[in-house]
Amino acid sequence: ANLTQAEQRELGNRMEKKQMKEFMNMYSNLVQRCFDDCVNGFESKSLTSREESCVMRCVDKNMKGSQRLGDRFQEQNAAMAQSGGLPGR
Amino acid sequence: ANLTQAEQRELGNRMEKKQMKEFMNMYSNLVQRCFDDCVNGFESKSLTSREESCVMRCVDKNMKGSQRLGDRFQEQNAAMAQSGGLPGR
Amino acid sequence: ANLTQAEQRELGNRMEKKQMKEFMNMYSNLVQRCFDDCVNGFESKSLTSREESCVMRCVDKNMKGSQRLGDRFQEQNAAMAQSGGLPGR
Amino acid sequence: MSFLFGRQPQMSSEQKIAQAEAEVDMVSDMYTRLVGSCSKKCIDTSYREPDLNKGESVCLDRCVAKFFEVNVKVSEKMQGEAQSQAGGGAAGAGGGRFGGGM
Amino acid sequence: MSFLFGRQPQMSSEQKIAQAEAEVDMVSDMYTRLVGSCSKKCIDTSYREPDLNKGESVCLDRCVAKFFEVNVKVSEKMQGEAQSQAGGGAAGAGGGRFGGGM
Amino acid sequence: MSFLFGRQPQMSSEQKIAQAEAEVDMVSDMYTRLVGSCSKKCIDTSYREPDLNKGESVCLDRCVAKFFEVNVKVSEKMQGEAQSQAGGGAAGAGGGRFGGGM
Repeated sequence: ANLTQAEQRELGNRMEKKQMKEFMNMYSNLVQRCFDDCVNGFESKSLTSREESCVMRCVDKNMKGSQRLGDRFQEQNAAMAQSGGLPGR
Repeated sequence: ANLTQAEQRELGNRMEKKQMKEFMNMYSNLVQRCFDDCVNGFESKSLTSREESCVMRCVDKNMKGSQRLGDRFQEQNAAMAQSGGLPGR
Repeated sequence: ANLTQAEQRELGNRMEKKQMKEFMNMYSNLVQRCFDDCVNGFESKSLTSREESCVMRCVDKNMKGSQRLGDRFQEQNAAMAQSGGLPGR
Repeated sequence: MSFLFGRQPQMSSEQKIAQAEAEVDMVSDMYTRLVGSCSKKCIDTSYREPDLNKGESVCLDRCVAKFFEVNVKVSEKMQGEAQSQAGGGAAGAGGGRFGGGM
Repeated sequence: MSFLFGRQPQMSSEQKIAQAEAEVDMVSDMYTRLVGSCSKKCIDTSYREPDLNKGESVCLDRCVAKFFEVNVKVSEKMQGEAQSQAGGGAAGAGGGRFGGGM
Repeated sequence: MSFLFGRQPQMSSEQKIAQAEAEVDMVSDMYTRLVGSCSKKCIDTSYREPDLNKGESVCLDRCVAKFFEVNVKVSEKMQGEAQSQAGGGAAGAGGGRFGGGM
């Protein structure tokens, strides 16, 4: 996109903030998802051991899932970039 | 809201960015919605012809739907503005 | 987090905007939630009296719910802060 | 929703712009939610045809009207409560129009 | 979640403010999600009465407690993994309090 | 999606940065949606094991491929319509890559 060095630097600064935000969003998503999927009884105010281990496996599995999805996403993106089809760049 | 010309201009600049963002959001919504509604088998890594035509009709129908909703939304908004009821403006 | 007075002031300014945004978000959430939960027939273009009273109770109940959740949230947050466990602060 | 945007007598230029911006954000947020809710309630997800059929079209129209009505009700209710908490006074029906008088 | 907000020794004024802002955003995002999840799990959507009944109230209270507990678990787990990836060291239990010490 | 980001001949520095930013936002929004949709479609929520099993892994891989394909279709369709509205001309297939060439 033909940015000058100074523009690149400014963009980099803004990206840093965004990455932080995205990481936080990913984290909150994970908390909410595992809470929603694993916690369904409210007879007590503490997690049952069953709920707790569900949460642990949920975090594990979903982190591996996001990792895998991220890898595939980048591959596809790179493949698309190679095959061209994006005029004017 | 009694903005001066300079204020109007500044607001206009910010609105431009927002419109871009909204359009992008509308676009992503459409992709996700039609993906969620039409793609449900993962026996292959390519869309089946059935899925593909579902996606096409989904895009068509939802774009017409948003168009219609947008038209009605503006009419209602205008009607409300006419009937007053908004003190202090 | 060791902010100077000037920094505190700047942070305060930004918080004001955020609070406005959050309140608006809470409001829209409430409208959408009560609409989704209470309005399910489209034989007429006006709310039926049944739908209307459902909306009213929905607003009441959910506002009380958020209030209660907010109170508990703050208590938990305070309790966690007391029990320490947050190094480097 | 005018209770959300009561105009203060003396606002700085930046504050006035920020407020106008907030009103636009509110309208656009409401519109996004309305599209989400009404599409879900009215559009058949089997997508047998690319066009809206009569039933879907009518449903969408009524859905917008009802969504506005719900907005008015919620707005009035919250305004009423804000006022009764503030000890009455300062009337203002409010109404449920989305967005400002720009 | 303190692993999210490890304080660097030398931060500019803008960085310090941005970090404080990010912490507030995190708390408010978590609160929004908690309201969404707990309302859904605990509040009966037939809305027969305008008040929370006993069951709903108790459910909401416990829901908050459990949501915090899940947050602590996830936070500890991710911190553990971040540390084992970084080759151990730099202890810090973290805990699941939402938000900073402002 | 290049129709979203057609480059104007003369852009100010701020505009160029803002556009690059918008492209990054678009990619990251799409990625977030893809994670949401594909996790929901492929991951069994009973969480009996902490690892992805074979079926889940294959499902996730294919899900990404199909999500991209849908994106390409939607992009082409909207581009086609934008062009037919603009009276033809100004070719450009576009394709569905998420994000710019940075």
